[in-house]
Amino acid sequence: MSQRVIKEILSQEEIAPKHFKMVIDAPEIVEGAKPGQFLHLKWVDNIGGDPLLRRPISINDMDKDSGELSIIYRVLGRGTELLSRLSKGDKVDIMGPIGKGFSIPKEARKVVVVGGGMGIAPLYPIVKELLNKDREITLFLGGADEGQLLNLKDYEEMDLELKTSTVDGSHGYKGFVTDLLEEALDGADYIYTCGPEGMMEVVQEKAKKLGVKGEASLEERMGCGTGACLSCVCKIKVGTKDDWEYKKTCTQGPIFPVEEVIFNG
Amino acid sequence: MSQRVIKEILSQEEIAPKHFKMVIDAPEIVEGAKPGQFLHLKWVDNIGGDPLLRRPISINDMDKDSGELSIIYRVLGRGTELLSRLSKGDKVDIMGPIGKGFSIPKEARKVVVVGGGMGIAPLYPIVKELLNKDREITLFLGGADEGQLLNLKDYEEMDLELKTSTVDGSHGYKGFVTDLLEEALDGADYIYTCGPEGMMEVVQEKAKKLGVKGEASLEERMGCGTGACLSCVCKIKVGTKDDWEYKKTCTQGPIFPVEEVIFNG
Amino acid sequence: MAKVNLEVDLNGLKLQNPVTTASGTFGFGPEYYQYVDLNRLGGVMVKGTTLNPKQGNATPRIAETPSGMLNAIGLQNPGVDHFLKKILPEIRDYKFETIVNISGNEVEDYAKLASKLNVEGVGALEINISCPNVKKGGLAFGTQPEMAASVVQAVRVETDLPLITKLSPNVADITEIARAVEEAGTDVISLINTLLGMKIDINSQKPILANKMGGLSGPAIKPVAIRMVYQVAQAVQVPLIGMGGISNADDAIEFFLAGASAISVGTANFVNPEVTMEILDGIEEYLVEKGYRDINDIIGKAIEKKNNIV
Amino acid sequence: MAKVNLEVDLNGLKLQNPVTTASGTFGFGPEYYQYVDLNRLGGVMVKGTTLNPKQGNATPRIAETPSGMLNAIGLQNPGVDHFLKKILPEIRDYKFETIVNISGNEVEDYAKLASKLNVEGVGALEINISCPNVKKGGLAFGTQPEMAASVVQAVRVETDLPLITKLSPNVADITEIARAVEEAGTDVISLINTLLGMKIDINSQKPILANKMGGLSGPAIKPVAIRMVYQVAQAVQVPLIGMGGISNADDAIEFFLAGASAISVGTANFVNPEVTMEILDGIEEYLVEKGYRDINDIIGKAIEKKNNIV
Ligand SMILES: Cc1cc2nc3c(=O)[nH]c(=O)nc-3n(C[C@H](O)[C@H](O)[C@H](O)COP(=O)(O)OP(=O)(O)OC[C@H]3O[C@@H](n4cnc5c(N)ncnc54)[C@H](O)[C@@H]3O)c2cc1C
Ligand SMILES: Cc1cc2nc3c(=O)[nH]c(=O)nc-3n(C[C@H](O)[C@H](O)[C@H](O)COP(=O)(O)OP(=O)(O)OC[C@H]3O[C@@H](n4cnc5c(N)ncnc54)[C@H](O)[C@@H]3O)c2cc1C
Ligand SMILES: Cc1cc2nc3c(=O)[nH]c(=O)nc-3n(C[C@H](O)[C@H](O)[C@H](O)COP(=O)(O)O)c2cc1C
Ligand SMILES: Cc1cc2nc3c(=O)[nH]c(=O)nc-3n(C[C@H](O)[C@H](O)[C@H](O)COP(=O)(O)O)c2cc1C
Ligand code: FES
Ligand code: FES
Repeated sequence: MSQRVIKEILSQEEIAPKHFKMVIDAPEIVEGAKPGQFLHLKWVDNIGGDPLLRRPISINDMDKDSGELSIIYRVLGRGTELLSRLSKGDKVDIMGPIGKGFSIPKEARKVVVVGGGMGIAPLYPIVKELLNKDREITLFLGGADEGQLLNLKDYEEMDLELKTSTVDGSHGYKGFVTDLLEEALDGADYIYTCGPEGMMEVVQEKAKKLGVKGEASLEERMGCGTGACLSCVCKIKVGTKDDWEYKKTCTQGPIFPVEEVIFNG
Repeated sequence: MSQRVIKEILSQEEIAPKHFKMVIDAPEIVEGAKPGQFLHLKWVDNIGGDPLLRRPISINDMDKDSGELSIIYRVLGRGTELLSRLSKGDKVDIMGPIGKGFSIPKEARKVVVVGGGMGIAPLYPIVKELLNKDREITLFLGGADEGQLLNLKDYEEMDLELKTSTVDGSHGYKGFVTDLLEEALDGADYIYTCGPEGMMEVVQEKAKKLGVKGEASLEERMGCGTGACLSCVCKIKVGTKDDWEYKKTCTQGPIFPVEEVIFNG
Repeated sequence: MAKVNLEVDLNGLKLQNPVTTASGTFGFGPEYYQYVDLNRLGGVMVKGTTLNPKQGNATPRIAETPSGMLNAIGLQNPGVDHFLKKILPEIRDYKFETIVNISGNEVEDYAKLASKLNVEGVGALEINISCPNVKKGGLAFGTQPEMAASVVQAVRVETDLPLITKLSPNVADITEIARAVEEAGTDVISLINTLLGMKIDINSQKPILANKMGGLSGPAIKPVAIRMVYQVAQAVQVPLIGMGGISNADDAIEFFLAGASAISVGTANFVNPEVTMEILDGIEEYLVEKGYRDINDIIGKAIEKKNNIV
Repeated sequence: MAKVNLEVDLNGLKLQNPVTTASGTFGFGPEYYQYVDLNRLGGVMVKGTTLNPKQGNATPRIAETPSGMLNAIGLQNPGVDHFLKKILPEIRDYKFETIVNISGNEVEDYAKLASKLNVEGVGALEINISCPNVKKGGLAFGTQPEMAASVVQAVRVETDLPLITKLSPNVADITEIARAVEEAGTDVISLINTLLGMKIDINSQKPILANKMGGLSGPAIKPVAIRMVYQVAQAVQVPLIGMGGISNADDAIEFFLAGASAISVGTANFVNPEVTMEILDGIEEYLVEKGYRDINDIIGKAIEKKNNIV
């Protein structure tokens, strides 16, 4: 059940150049939230103003006990630039949690998780949940440089196989995260992925080749975040053959079966 | 000479309900500023945004040595509401100083100063200057209540005759500031006034009756603040008879000969 | 707070209050059940409905602009039959009036839609002659008085439901179209639809929307909408539903004063999903504060009566 | 930074760079000398000039709207004779082109203005057929192709100066007017003037502007302006000067990509008096960053060539 609440920022920190982590006190949101869901945010100062629309940002972490949640975002345009100027005590207007979230099928014993760039942000909650449920995880993180490997320190302390890659070689393999994938996929039951479309397309292709099913988290420009405006649609295969239909990334997603997504549609 | 500078707020304080005093570090502005001039302000966060336009606010005080200036304003609409949320360290975008400012004619030995409501704000610098020049001052301050008698504490320590009035009777005479005026005007050489149009119209009438000339500070909605857009015009008498022309409140004002203003034009 | 009357009667279309939601911005209503007490709404204009299901345009379908947004959804909708079978049963028991926004490429499409929608549970039809995104017909209907009138006439003969005709702002003289559709038998006029606009990405050097152009909505267009409501209110006798950039109760009141008997909230639902409830409360507060007992007392108040003009 | 060419040739009107200031928002130029190096501007469209001095409308003349403003100045100006005698001598030596924006109530007014302004120091005339504030004529000229053409023809016979015709956005099809004024002999088209709008004070329950309606300008209207430039660029051969909501270099570049060969900055001068200089620098930076050597290389880049469309 989604709701709208106005909540206080507990802290905001620049964790890498142009990358910010914000912690918000929002027990009502945390209570019903699932890994893979996102928030639709507005900073209170801009109500009715400019920029006009909300911004969708994934939940990066949440603590059911304390009621705190955190997001990680990159400053891209005017909206995120203004968000980055806020600090402890300022308020944000939250709609959430939104979307279907990831699922964890029983048969997914050996899983591969692939995150690229900002796409790493929404994966942290599902990785935690998979560990809770004792699944065997190989986690691939890719980014331009070490700073972009979000939650790296946290992952290093977890019981999982971690493979990193950076374009500039500052951490792990020098190159693209997808270069490393094939070996790990062989024998895996399930895959979770989030990142640039180009990356996810390669993931999809490789997973298909090895018959591994899984889930992908998509991004589209959003208006309402309620399923009303039809601005956020993505092409999802239906039936056999090449049939597809538009599905809403906000309420029918943002998580879709990876094998059913038509990228660059 | 006006200029545009982006400057830091040194302090902001709510001095009465909805009334704020802000101190800004702006030596370049202070250097050439004269009593009666104003600033055309924009808060840096809203550049190109909403609200769009600048806000004209008078200089309430300035210190040539420290380069600090202060403004006093009342929260009226969205612009001043947002301004009131800023604090020490935040920045404001200033155009200024703008306008012609008050003059002090030699023959103005015994002067009357009449301020009502927010119109008290721009009078403080000219009162200080008049005292510097050893003029004899009777100062009338009127407001809804004591809180609206801006700079009251400062004035009480000055060598001038102070008469206050409040609508609720919380300080001084209970009623309108103009009720007290006639006696003081008798024998005065010059008058300075700023306040609601209705008040200034009465001041004008009484001054005319007693043949006292003087200056009034006007307010009009402003666009450019440079004399380019012609939005801020007010009706000023020319020649004899009932002829008038539109003059620009920003660059040809905001100070005009009180006897030449056509109020509610 | 039952101190003031909020009920409005739009030439036979009775609304429990004048707050409705604009077509295309509120789905069919239930999309907002988590944020809004749907039973408190005066009416819901459902998403533009066509004879056959429509896939709509490619993405990106929206772009943000200063105090506004562009959309080119392209009328994605499941078609009228699906609406009647699956959706109407789900929403007909809510207390809001269900107003079906209909779109077609030809005059006969509108007539067929009207005849199919002549069923219980539908409170009124809103004829969309103004959607700027459909290449064939859509724009032309709304910008030419004769064509607009012919659509209204064709619908009129098919149904006894209250008819609302929704006008496009992309015209030189909106009163001309308004008079034409009034004469053709519309019961109510709603305005404005979106202004045609465009945004270009200076990095890719291409239009942002896949459809290139789209409809501009949101606070940015409010001054144009107010002006048009004010003009049309003086040109026709039928009541108006005003919309365009309404984001809070003050905006809504501006429309009433300009001459609208009811209002629709569109883009603002995206910004604040609870906004319709806040607007409803705010209208009531304004009336109480100003000493009015009836919303109808402020409709058109900003219009100077002819005999007052010197 | 002389790495890139910024000079543009608008059908004979040469500007040292494509950044000009919009009529009515920059006075005659010197009003901004404290904030702007006037010699760096490509052109200044001076305040709308009429045959006789005009007092303009009563106040309030402006109102603020979301990301925009309304104005109803009513063409206050000292008249063409005063302009020629007192103002032109003061500005003719600046390096910007002085472009005189002319307005009239009748066709002959425009002709007379053109003949009087046929003097050295005037770089071009901008025919304002679109000011929405003059009750008689102003709007009608700009919304009807034949009337627009007749004004241009009348001016054309009086002068050899480059002629710019400024279009109103308050029309259903702007390309129709554009083609009409092109045929009538205009050398350049500038667009857009303001959108007609209105704002009501909900406390006084009256329109804020003394004139009731006014022209909407500022960032709010940019999407409409971009769309119209994009449409007109594909409809006519003459070069365009684009304007409407330009507030920074990115906005200006959007207009070039949409098909404008030069741009005018209006309302943004009020927000940031130094904005024209920042825009000039920003355009240069963009060109350098993207590897262009000439502003002319990006004009119309967002327009898909016909033969590329499937
Ligand atoms: C479900 C979902 C989850 C997301 N989670 C995160 C996250 O955890 N961290 C993070 O940094 N980013 C995330 N994003 C992307 C984030 O929404 C955009 O980076 C952000 O909206 C950019 O806003 P801006 O004002 O800075 O950019 P601008 O370019 O100024 O935005 C203009 C408009 O485009 C939209 N837009 C721009 N880029 C994107 C994008 N990539 N996806 C969707 N809309 C976009 C904006 O929402 C806005 O409406 C997510 C997007 C979606 C759809
Ligand atoms: C020369 C001059 C000096 C001023 N000095 C002071 C001062 O020292 N302290 C102070 O509190 N106020 C002063 N004012 C008034 C102040 O400018 C307005 O109160 C302020 O602009 C209101 O902005 P807002 O966004 O809160 O109100 P809104 O009503 O939201 O403003 C909407 C628009 O109307 C304009 N506006 C609204 N009220 C006024 C007004 N009274 N005068 C001019 N424009 C107005 C705004 O500038 C804005 O463009 C002065 C005005 C002028 C012209
Ligand atoms: C995403 C979106 C979709 C819309 N779809 C429709 C539609 O299907 N039919 C219609 O008549 N108007 C449609 N509109 C126009 C709105 O109903 C409304 O007239 C317009 O947006 C102005 O109101 P606003 O500024 O409050 O949004 C749509 C608007 C938006 C933003
Ligand atoms: C205060 C003001 C006065 C204007 N006066 C004129 C005028 O005299 N003649 C004219 O052709 N346009 C006039 N305009 C329109 C502008 O030149 C310009 O076309 C319009 O404002 C859109 O640009 P902008 O959004 O950058 O302001 C005026 C605009 C404003 C805001
Ligand atoms: S954002 Fe509106 S339907 Fe998804
Ligand atoms: S504010 Fe523009 S002329 Fe005074």
